[in-house]
Amino acid sequence: METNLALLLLLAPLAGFLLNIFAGKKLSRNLSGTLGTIAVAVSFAVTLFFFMQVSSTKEPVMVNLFKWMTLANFDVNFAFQLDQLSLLWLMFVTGIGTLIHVYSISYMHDDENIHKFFAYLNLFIFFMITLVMGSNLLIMFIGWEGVGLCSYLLIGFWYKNQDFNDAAKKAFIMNRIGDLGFLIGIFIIGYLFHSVDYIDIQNAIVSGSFDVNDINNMTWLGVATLCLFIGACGKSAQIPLYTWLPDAMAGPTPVSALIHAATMVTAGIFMITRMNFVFDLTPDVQNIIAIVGAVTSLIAASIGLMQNDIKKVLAYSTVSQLGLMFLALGLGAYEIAVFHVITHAFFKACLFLGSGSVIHAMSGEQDMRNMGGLRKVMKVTFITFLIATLAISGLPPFSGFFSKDEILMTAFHHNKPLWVIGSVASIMTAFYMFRLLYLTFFKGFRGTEEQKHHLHESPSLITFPLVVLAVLALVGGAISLPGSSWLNEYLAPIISHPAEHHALGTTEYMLMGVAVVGALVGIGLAYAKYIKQGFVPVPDNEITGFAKVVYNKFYVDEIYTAIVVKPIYALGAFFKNVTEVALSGFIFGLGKVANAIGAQGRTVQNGSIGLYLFVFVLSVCSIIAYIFLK
Amino acid sequence: MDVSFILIILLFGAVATYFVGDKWASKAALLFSTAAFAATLYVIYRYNIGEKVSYFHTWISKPRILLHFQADSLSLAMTALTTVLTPIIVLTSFGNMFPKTKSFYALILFMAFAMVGTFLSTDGLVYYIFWELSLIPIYFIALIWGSGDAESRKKAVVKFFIYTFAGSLFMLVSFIYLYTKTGSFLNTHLYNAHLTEKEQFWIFLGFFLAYAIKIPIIPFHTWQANVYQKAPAVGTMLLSGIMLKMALYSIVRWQLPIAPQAAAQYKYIFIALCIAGVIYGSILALKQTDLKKLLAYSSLAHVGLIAAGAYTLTIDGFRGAFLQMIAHGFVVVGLFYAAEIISRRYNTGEIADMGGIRIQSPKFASMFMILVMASVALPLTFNFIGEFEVLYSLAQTNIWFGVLGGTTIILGAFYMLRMFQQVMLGDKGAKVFADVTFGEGFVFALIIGVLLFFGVYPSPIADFITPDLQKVLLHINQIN
Amino acid sequence: MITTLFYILSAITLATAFLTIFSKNPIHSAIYLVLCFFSIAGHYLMFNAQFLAIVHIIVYSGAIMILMLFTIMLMNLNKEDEQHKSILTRIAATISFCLIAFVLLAAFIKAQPAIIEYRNSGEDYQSIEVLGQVLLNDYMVPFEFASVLLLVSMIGAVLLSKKEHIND
Amino acid sequence: MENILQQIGIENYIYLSTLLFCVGVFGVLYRRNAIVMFMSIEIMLNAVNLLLVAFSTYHQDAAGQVFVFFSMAVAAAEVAVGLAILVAVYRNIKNIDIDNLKNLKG
Amino acid sequence: MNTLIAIAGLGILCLIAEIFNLRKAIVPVTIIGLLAILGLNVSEYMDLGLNTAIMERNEGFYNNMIVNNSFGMAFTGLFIVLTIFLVAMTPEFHKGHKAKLSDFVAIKLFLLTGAIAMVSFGNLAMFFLGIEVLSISLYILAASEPKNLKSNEAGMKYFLMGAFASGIILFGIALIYGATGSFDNAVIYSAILSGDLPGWFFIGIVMLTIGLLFKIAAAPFHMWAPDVYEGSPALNTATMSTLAKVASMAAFFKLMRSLNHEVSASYVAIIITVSILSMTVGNFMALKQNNVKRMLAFSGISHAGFMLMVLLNPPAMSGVLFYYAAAYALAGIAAFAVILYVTANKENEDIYQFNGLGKTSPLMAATLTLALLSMAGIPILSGFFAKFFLFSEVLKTGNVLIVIVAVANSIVSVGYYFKLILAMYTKDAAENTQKVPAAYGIVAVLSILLTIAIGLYPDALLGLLK
Repeated sequence: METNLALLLLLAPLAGFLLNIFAGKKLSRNLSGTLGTIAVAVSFAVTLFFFMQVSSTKEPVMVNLFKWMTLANFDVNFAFQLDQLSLLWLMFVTGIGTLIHVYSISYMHDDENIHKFFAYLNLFIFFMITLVMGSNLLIMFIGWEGVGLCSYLLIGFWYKNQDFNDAAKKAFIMNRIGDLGFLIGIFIIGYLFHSVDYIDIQNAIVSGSFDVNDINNMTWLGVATLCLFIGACGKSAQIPLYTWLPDAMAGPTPVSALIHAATMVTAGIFMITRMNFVFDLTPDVQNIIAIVGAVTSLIAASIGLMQNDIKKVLAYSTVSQLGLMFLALGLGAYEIAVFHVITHAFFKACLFLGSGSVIHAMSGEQDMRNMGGLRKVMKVTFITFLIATLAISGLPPFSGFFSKDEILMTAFHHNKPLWVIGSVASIMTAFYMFRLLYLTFFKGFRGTEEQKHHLHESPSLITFPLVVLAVLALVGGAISLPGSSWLNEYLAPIISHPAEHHALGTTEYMLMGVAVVGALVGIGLAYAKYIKQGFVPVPDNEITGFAKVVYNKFYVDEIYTAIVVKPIYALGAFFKNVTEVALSGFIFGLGKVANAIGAQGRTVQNGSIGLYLFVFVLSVCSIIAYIFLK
Repeated sequence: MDVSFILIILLFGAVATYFVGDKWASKAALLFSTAAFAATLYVIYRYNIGEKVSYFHTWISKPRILLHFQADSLSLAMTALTTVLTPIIVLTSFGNMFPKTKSFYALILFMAFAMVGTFLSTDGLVYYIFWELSLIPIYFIALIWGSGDAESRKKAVVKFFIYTFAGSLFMLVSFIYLYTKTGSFLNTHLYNAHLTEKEQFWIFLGFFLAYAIKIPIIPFHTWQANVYQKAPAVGTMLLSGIMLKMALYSIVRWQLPIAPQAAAQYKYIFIALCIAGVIYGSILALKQTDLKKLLAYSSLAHVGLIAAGAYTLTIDGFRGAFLQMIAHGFVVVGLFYAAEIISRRYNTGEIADMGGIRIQSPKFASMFMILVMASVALPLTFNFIGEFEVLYSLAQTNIWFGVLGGTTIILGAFYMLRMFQQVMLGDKGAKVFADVTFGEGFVFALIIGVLLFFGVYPSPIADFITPDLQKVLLHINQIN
Repeated sequence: MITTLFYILSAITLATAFLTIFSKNPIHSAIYLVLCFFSIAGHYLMFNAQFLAIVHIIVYSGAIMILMLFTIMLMNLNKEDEQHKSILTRIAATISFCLIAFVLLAAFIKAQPAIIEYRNSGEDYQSIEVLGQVLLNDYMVPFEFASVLLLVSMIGAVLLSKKEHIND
Repeated sequence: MENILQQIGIENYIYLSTLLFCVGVFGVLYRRNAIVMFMSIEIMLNAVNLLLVAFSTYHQDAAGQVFVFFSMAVAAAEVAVGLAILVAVYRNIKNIDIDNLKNLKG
Repeated sequence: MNTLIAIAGLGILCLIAEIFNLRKAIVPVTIIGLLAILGLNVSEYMDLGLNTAIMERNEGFYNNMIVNNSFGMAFTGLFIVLTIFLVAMTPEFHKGHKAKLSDFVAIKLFLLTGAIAMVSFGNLAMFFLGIEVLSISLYILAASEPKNLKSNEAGMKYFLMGAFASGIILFGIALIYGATGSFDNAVIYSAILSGDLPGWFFIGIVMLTIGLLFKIAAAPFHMWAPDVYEGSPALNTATMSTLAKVASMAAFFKLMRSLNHEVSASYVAIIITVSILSMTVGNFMALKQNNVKRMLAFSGISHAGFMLMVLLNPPAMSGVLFYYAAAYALAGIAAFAVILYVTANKENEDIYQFNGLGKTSPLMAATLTLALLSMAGIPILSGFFAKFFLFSEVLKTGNVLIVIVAVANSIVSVGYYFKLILAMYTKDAAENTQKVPAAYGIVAVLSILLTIAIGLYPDALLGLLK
């Protein structure tokens, strides 16, 4: 029964995918979307069932299907583990997934390949479920790579545009860099533990069969966790592998919402949380994670300050928020990171879908410099967007406040510089989010007449998910209120070393205050600049100085191109034009030398009997001399 | 019914195909190759239930040469690969009209015959004979039915022939040397030849030359790209899909067990060479402007990895290598078929002249995409299984081998996606591209089906070959 | 006495041989060669091989040399119009001659066992009678086979020289 | 009858034959007139014949002398064929200078 | 023994037939006669009990002039087969000179007697006469187109150098006689075993060796071969490169096995050097040749080098040599049958004449391809086994170096063999083709089938020699 249900959970989206890919052309547009949505909804329903069950029994559901791979020291099974952590993730993956499917039915209605779109979305959900449900690292890796594939397909959904295809390719390759790290991590884990099953690994550590005092073991374990973290960096867009995520905004907006904000990019956090018992053993790596997270958060936020593309801003904010989550992970506060993942999923999905609604209304325009004043036309979108913006800015009582505040608080207790960085990033976040809000919804409309004429509120299929998500963004903080956290209790079986929970003392309240004030400062600055002064960002070619550097994302892409891509191509050119030619020439050269010898030999064979006889006689002389006179 | 039956079907098929005439040759070839596959399956079934399927016969009394076709799981697996790919390859040729059809198909079957013989023989000399025999048909296939300018094709093909022939002669010398030591060519006897370390080294090197050229491993690969480009698609598929597997198979079957000490002693050097090939091939693939050449270099990278796996002397490496061989056989046939379909319709191999195909042929695009993904070893495709095991064994040998070998998953994605983008995507659809026909789609579906099925459930093959691989490994470890 | 004779004969043999080679006119060469053959016949006589000496004269001087002379006359070659080979060739020929003579002689000298006693069975081994016996009994097959040889050369000579008929 | 070799010594005959043989070789190398080359070859054969007779005496054995007959037959046959070839050549190029026979080369 | 007489008789019969205007009957009668003689040879072989015997048995005839043993009889059989092929092609080749047909057939038959004498002699006199019969026949054959200057030149060169080499052989024989006092193999052999031979003996052996090296065209005594092969009429080139070469090699081997019992190290060194030199010179020079006959001449030189390796360990090698000789000669016959077909009525034998043969005459093209592949040593053709048996025996003697060189040479050889194959299959024919004459077609196919057959069943040949 459980096996069948779990399979239903897993395979419903796959069925949706297959239906849409093979029969989608024949289905009507709405039916195709509806089928896709139903497939995910079924998964959501099953998830809910399991969630209830596990919440009550506290026992994870294990499903073992069959042996997948055989290795010398262990087998890898096609097995699934539905425990608290995976179910939590499944909840919002399938939940938000369903909402976004609903949204897409309307959003993608006019696209000729809508059935493919839903097919890919379903496929994505399938892989995401695999990633989350797997009971070992390799099953997770299936999902890990699979979502990368879907991300590739969906970013490049409008494949006629080669820029989009470039973005898709970049995303896939950058992810693969991380994936290599992940793989190497798996290799080392497999080598150390003779298993890649989470439970086995945990048991080995707990039971002591894995000797944690062995320096050699611990060194390798450190390498392993570092490698796993590299994998997480790729998937969750952390420095240095974050540049693909902003580019990934080339995909349709629902994709950005689902994959590049709410679900896939949190896979790295999921994985580290999954493996928390391993990461806990390697504090050096944890420090690295924390620092990388904090720095990513700051850099991304600072880039976000200057962006004019509405989705780009959101993308950088996603990177920045993910950075915060990694900060929490690095500090060992896994449940707080998870908390922020959830709240972030709500408000960021809401923001993306909202921006999608706006773009929809603007007939595809994404530049905020050409927007403005939309709040009058798009009331629902505006209100939901506002709620989500408040949430991300960290104002109470919106959900973002609670999660972000906990992260900062933990940072404050562990590492003051990181707290400073995180706080600055939060202030920046508040600033650019409100900048976005102001530029988009306030003041007068700056676009063309045609666009203005076309402005409209989106249909209900679009606004409905917005509303649901806005509500969640508003109340989502309730799952882990300071002091009495349902989430912490729920996750207790998963996290082997729970973060210290600081009682709400003066320091804590003061920190909250600082955070709120910081957010308000950010909002105030944005208000002063964009409402009071009515400032509109200047066209690209007028940006100068440091602003230009920031606007151009610190030229990171250009630097990567210069230090990685270009050298590879140069090397390729070298190989092609030098070594290949030389090697090939060497082989042909042997032939040529042989031919040249032959040609020279022909001149010796000059047809004269006299010469032949000379050679004959001299040979006779030398043979006899050699044999008899030496 | 023993294994010799498969050989007989193929040989008889080759002759019969020649004599049924041009009109029916392709059908006859399909029929006989399918029959051979059916026979292989039946033999495997009999092998599995423990019946005797080996064939023993004395051929030449002095020097003692035996027609021994000892079936074990390794040889049967490779035989099955050959006999399943042959009908597929024959199918891929159905869209083309070849001159001298009967000779063409007869040569294909003859080549399959030779390759199956190579996989099955346990007598070193018979093995060598089959090994060389397989060279003749592919030489003519590439030469006569190849594409492009005749002079350059000739140059490429002759280079290929002489090069591979040269390499294998050193293997022959090694075999003869072993014969003078043991008085037998039977592999089980050669395994226990009691060679000194110096002898082992030279023999290892002799075998290595033959295999390194055939596989190819850098720096012995220079024949490959040109031949793949110039040969007709069928030839390229035979070469890359099956023929180079002969060499990879032989590493495990002959080279390592015969010279185990040398293998253990120098394995780091050879692995490093193979891995260098992986990176080298990948980076070169990035710079190719010709689709088939790009696939050729990608194949260079992949087989380098397989060879590296075999040289690790671990069970994971062996198994990974074998699984990857089979997977690579399918995927490379599929990819070259796709390339062939494109060049058939566009009459060019230049990537720059392609683009926008997906708009016109979404089905083809999807299938090509799946093949590309299989080629870059996405999990749930068969290629992932092998690649994972190989990389795992490499990482166990030395973590840097794992890392450097693993760059294939990055670079592979890089060049394959780049190629896919330039060939299939965009909207440069100036030229008309007809969508895949039923026949073409059927071939793709077959290949994709196999890749996905074994990607999800590789155990039938993995469990089938593991015991015999362990035997080989056990022998190697015993000697050391 | 005999020794002196040997040396004289040898000197004649070698000298005429050289003269054969150095004569510009082929006819002179031929005549010197005949002289050379006669001196060799003298050697045979010294061995008391009279029959052989006579056969030698008949075959070589009588048949072979006449054939050659005949050819020379036929072709009207009795002129000294032969261009000499280049100096270089001649020097090279001379050097190779010296070399091969030196090498062979040196090899023989080195290989020579000092033979003092010679067997002298006293039997008759070289009279016509004995030679006939040996030739037609022991060496019957080679004798017959030599006829094949001569037959072949005859066919060959005819084949190479005869003018072909047009209607063949 | 006394063995002549007792006085002269077999080695001297060997040397003589060798020298004569070498003279023949020299002639072949030195001259370009084909017919003189034939003669030089005859000198070579005669040198060997002389040697055979000397050895025949040395061994007191008739076979050596019998062999000389064969040698003569061979010489005769060779000369017959050689002259026939020579005539054919002469018919074509009107001389017998072997340096004119250089068409086949390389 | 009887075979020799019978063949000589058959030759005379040919000449008589011409006199009685039975020209049409000559070739059929000759072939039937040769087949009968082959049967006779086989029955003699059986009579000697050689098919069942384990050890070699010698049976001397006529005062040990002719010795029947498995070596001689096996080679005799091979020579007869080769001659049948050669004779079968004669009328077609000489169709412009019908009057000379009997001469050509008779000369080939006498040549065959020479060859047989060379492998079944028991006395050096027989050997010498045999080699002379063979050589003189070849001089005649080489020059057999009197009006063709090339043929004249070939004949002249061959004759001059051949006579020169005969002189050296004769000198060698004289020295051997001088050392042992006999021409009889058995006597000489026992004299060797008793030891204490004068030093000339070995000089004689070396002279003999040099003469025979010339006859088999081993470098550096090879220089006549390309010119002569090129200049001779193609059928006669075929005779030289197959029958004559193989016969000389067999004779060489037989001599060395019986006379050179204890091989000195320096002698082995010479053989190895000559062998390596022949292979290398032959193969490298062949690379740049345009004339097919010339190319095959160089190829023949390299094969002579290969075959010379049998002298490294004569007692074990007779089977190997026989196999090699058979494989080489049969492939050569097949190749020449095709060459004769292609170059009939052409002014030269350059490679471009073969352009497009794959299209115009697939059967002949396939035959030539197989023949060349066999010579190159590609399995499963007999040429491969020949090389393989040779290498395995040589490796047993510990001479790894020469095997490596031989292998490297095999690689080079592929280069020029394939030049011809490429011309046949990748180029287009220049002109219309004529029909394949039946004689050439049958000979080509039969000989190539034999090549394949002995490849598939090497035991058949190897078992003949003890």
